[in-house]
Amino acid sequence: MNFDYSDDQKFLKNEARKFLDAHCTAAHVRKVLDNAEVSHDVALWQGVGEQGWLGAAIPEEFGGLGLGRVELCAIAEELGRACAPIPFASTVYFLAEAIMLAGSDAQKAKWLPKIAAGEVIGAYATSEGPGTVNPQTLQANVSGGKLSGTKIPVTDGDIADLAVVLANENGKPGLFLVELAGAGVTRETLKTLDPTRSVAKITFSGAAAERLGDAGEGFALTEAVFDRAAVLIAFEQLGGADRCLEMAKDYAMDRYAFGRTIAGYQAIKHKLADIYVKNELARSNAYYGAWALNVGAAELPIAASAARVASSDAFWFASKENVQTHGGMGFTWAVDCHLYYRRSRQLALVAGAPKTWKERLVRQLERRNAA
Amino acid sequence: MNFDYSDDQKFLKNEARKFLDAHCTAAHVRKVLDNAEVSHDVALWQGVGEQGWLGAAIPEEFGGLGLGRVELCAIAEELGRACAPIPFASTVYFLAEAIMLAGSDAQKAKWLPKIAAGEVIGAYATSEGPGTVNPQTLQANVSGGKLSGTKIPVTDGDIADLAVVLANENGKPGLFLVELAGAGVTRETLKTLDPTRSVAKITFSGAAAERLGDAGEGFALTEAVFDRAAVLIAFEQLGGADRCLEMAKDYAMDRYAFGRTIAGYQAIKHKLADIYVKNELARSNAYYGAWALNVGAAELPIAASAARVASSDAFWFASKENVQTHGGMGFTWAVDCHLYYRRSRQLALVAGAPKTWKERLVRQLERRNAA
Amino acid sequence: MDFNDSPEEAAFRTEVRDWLTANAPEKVDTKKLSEPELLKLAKAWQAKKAEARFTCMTWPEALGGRGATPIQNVIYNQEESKFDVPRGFFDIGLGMCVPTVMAFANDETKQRFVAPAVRGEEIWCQLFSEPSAGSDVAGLRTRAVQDGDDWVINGQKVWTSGAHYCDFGILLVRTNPDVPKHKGLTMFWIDMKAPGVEVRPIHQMSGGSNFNEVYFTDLRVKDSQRLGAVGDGWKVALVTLMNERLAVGGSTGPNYPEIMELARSTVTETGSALANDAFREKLADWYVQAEGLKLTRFRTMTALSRGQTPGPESSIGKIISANQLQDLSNAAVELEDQFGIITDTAIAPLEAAFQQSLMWAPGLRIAGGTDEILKNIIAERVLGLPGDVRVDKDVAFKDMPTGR
Amino acid sequence: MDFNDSPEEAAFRTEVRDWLTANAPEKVDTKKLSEPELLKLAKAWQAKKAEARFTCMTWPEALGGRGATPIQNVIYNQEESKFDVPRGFFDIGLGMCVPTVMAFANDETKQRFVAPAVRGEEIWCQLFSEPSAGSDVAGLRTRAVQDGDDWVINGQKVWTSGAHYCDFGILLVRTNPDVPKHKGLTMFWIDMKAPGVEVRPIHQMSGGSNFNEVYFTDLRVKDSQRLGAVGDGWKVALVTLMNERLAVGGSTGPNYPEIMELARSTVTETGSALANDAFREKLADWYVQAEGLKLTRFRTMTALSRGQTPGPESSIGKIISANQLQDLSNAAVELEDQFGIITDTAIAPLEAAFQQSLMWAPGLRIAGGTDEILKNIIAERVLGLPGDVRVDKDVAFKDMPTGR
Repeated sequence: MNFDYSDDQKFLKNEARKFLDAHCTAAHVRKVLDNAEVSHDVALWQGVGEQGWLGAAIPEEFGGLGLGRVELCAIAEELGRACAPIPFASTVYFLAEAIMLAGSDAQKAKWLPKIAAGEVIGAYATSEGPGTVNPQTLQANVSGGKLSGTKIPVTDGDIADLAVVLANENGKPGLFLVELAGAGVTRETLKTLDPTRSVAKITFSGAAAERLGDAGEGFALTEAVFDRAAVLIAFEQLGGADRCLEMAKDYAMDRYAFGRTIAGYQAIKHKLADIYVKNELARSNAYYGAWALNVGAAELPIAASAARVASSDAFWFASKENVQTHGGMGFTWAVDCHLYYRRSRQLALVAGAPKTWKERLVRQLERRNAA
Repeated sequence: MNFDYSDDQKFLKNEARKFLDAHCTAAHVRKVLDNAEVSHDVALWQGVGEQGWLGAAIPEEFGGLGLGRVELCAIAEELGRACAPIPFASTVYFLAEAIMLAGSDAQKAKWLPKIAAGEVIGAYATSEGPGTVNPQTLQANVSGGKLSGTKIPVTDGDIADLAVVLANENGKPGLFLVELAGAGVTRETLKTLDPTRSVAKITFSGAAAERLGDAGEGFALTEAVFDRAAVLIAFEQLGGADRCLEMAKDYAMDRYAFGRTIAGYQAIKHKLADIYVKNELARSNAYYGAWALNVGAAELPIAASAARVASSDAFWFASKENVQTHGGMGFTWAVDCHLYYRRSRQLALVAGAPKTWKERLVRQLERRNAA
Repeated sequence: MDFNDSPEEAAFRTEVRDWLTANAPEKVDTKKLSEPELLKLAKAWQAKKAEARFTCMTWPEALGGRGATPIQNVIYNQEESKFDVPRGFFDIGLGMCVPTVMAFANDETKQRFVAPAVRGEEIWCQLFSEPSAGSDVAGLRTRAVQDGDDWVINGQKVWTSGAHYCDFGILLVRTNPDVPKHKGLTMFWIDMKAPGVEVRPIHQMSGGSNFNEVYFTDLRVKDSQRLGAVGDGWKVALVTLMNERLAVGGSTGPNYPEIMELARSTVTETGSALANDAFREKLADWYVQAEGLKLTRFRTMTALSRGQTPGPESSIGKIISANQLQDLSNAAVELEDQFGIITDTAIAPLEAAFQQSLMWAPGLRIAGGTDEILKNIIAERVLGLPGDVRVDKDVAFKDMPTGR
Repeated sequence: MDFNDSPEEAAFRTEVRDWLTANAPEKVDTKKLSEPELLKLAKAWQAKKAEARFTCMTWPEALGGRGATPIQNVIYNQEESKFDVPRGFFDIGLGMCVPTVMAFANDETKQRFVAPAVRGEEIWCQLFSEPSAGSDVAGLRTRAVQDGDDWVINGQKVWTSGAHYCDFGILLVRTNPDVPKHKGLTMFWIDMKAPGVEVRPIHQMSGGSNFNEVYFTDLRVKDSQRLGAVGDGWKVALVTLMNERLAVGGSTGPNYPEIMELARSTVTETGSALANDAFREKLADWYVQAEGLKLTRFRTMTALSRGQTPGPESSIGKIISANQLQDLSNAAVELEDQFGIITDTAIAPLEAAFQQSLMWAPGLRIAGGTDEILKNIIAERVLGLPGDVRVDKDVAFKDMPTGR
């Protein structure tokens, strides 16, 4: 029975926190937030690469550190806590995981070392409009190795070098690798709820596309990739939710009303207790997801769904009640509460909305019962 | 603009409260609660009849007082507040309303005067098992004027003289009047969550049944009757919810912990404020329902649905948080909290569960939008 | 219970409607106008209303009103809301500040200020909140020190709506830090354009700037600008705040009809998102809340029409509406799924109304009383529960513990 | 992160499983047994466990334990839970009362009581709560007055689990009302069969009687029955209460698998109720809560296995589980629609399990610390927020304001 980080993992996590405390302060995040021309913190992205985090879970044969997924979860937790404004999730949780899951030997050999080396930024493109893309609505199409169609939104799509794109080929949905610097790719940066992360609309008109994984498996593979990403994102959400609780507590302890610190009023105390309870439930579900991801357990779909539902709920609640605890100050641009409020929405949407995952969770429960 | 009881209605309501304060104390309720052989408070039932409440909304030509439905709502609010252990809803909101809505002149002339005079107890029988009865599952059947089938549960079915029964006839659902003292009727009293109200399983085997309203209209008529009953029950729920708030407040003011009345702790203050807010939203929705019922407005289905949803939610919340505010004492049989906890469940289920009404509400919104 | 006007009310409604039809300005797309352009239109419309005595209607005729009943006021507002006229600039001044001036200033001051305010020529703001005194307004620190016939004021106010376009303000300051906090306050009216007053807009998390910080650096005011006695500022402020709930209000953002429309047009694997039972249950709850609030306002109007004063129970409105707005906006954004992140008004459904309200709702839960303060108000003033233990009642202000 | 035993843990688990397989009593349908019959079985099983040193496992060998690690204790409990053995009668006595006796009694007393308690021959109860002292236990009023070498006790306790079958109890009383409330308390052990002790069952709203009132009328106890010094009762009680969270727990009622089964078998107009999206969303939430709690217990076990002491964060368990039970039970009852009112076990789905838990859940939200008290504990002990303003710290008990 060992249901916590190991000492080594705790050491890694602590080192990550130290690095981010130095290189990813609120001031760093705000440089991206306040400047529409800045897509991400380039220095931080480089630093993260130098730390080896981009290849943490990539096997050594492909230039990674070959650590387990739990180590990557520990890093994710710290990145979430720091509200890091970099394309880490797109590149590591989505692109690298997709290639490790479905890539041919050649594709792995070509791309994984570049990802680990920080030479490639990734993106994963499924959505084409409001609502969840599904086999009935999917429009993007590959014909003769050329992709046409529009993907919107694509997180980090404007800065990515390589995208995984969901599209039909011969009437069957598949995944495709597309180099975005090539011909037939038009990209437009979009305004979003979280300006610390970059998002684009990408129009493909005959862009060169190479299939990733088997034909017809586009949706199944996307589910499998999203399961992996969901667990890792759950740790970012958990890190963010914990940070919100800390911020709310620190502010409440130091804010006086009617001659007393507001941290002593039951309305505030119970609000923070509610945040704590949600965060702890999310942590337990996230740990289970980390275990399932790490050992490749059959329980991964159910564990990932539970982790995503719990962490999305916890981060949303923590981020909004953190604003509320700060009162008027929390509503200002100058105070950092809204960074996490924004990020909580970004993370809740990027791998598909929580309600979609609730449905997925119940479908897994039904499947388990039927078995 | 007059969105409140009139002075006359307030007078009536106040008189009702005085009467019930004298004749329907907690001791009266407990006589029914604590004695499985006692189905209802016979003296109170008689008294209520003498007050004319049974015929309040029945036209004078049929022996009633011919008052409006708003007057009946005012009485219902007081009955709910007093947790009255009598078959008032079954007789007045369901049976009398069904006959006034769908009865032939002969049926009205035969039954309404008896209801107004307190000579008939009513029941309305639709359910046949767990879940909501619907055209696909309805089993009860009338053939040659004889009803066969089982209805469970039927509120007041064990003490009722006359029941409205939903059953198929020639493959079409209809409503039927059945005299329960007649042949072919077997009744069994059931244990329920609210022993202050009587509930039965009724087995019909060739009982004489007379159609009420048009053939094939059984479900439509039931919806229309339930709309009316829902508004009236919403007022009972509102009365109960208000009483719970009072009880919780009174107890909290008088209970000391750590040297202070617990009513001064924010956890209790905000809990009671939450109850208050829900009760006021329920009151406003109930008033709108009363208006729609009173004038026979086209908005009745939507107003009744909203009233039922809001009042069910308010009473449930008030009744459970009233127990909680009372702490350990609230969990004892001796303290009256559980009377309202039980009644809140009885009223939430008797006209169909709130979730059914939410669906009905949205269907009405769609219909309104389409129009 | 009915929704019909009495014959007198119906007659008045007709009169109002006729006047509005004849006089309301032509429709303009207010979203396209700058604030100064909008302000100009608003002042013109206010002047026209004042001339016809459709502003400050319940005030006596001598002060520019028409001695109307509260329900007549409601009727006017209902009818005006059907026209696209510029709104909002005068609510705080005429609803809260000028009544305070009327209650506490000398005749000369009243003579000078009431009429121009009613006509919309001069606008007033309210300067109470401070960075360290939000819910606890009486904990404010802005100091006024007497210097001959003048007072010299230094300090900072915050969350002042409209300070940047206002001409005058009522200002609550501390004149004595050696007595308990409620006893050392005094109220003044000030000229917002005077030297020593600096207005800085607050950049909100929602992006906009509806509020300001106001800094006072050696601002000199005459003792004749005092409203009420020295040390009586809290009593004066309570008169202002009593009018707050009636002055603040208005629409908050998209509601159940809008999200219903969004769901209808969102295609899922199994059809329209409006067919999803989970969405439908939530929609029913939003409907019941929104209509419940609307109907509660009708109950308030009924109380007004019967000559009763609506009490603090109107506090329930904002608790419900602000939290519902946050909840509903978030549900709408999640309904759009990945697409919900997009705030570009040209791309996002309903011109990104849900994304905007998602960022605005946290402010609504705070402005004009947080959820927590409003629940205290309901608990104490409506239900009669005891106030919180107060440790600050008998302590000199300067000796009170403070945080940031 | 993994769920596997270490080699030592695995070996111990095998040992336990083997012993249980060889020794656990035959399955009986405990629902059919009366409480005295069940108690007899429980005592027999406890004696067998004690002989093999599988009870009080973490205690030293000299006291009847085996000096086991906390994780070995957890392993034993996990394995035992797979057998249908009688449970619950000894938890409070061995978990809370006897450890208090061991910490504060003289050697003679320990000699007399520990071994019979471990073997299940004598059962102990805890007598702290009073009608006017629930969350605020130290506000208790039961009085002990010294009379020579005796103390004479008068008063009433409440919510005493098992008082009717217990042999002994630890009793907290007020020995000095002239000092602040925490300072005037003293602890005694008492014989529950002594004259002057009367046990009356409490009739709960759920119908059953799991708890008792205990009345003391001129109960005489020897001064040698005192545990700790006169006036030190609160310190002694804290030792007892520190063990409470570890002693209280266990299953609460039907959960997500049961309601999922109910929904599957409930037919609606459009098919199985399990196909309803609104139900499915709620089911997902219940799953996440229930599994989250289970996994949180695994985290606690991990802390135990690393030699750390689990802290008050285990308070989150009951807040979640009690409220979920109430919510889920109510949803199940409403799922049955009109039929949900029926509590007859022969008729209602799942033998009316949901109806029963609906009536039990309110008690679970209160017993062993209300939702509100548990949130205080999390806020203060886990998050380190300040305690409430205390008006009762320096007031003589007799001068404290009281209600009913």
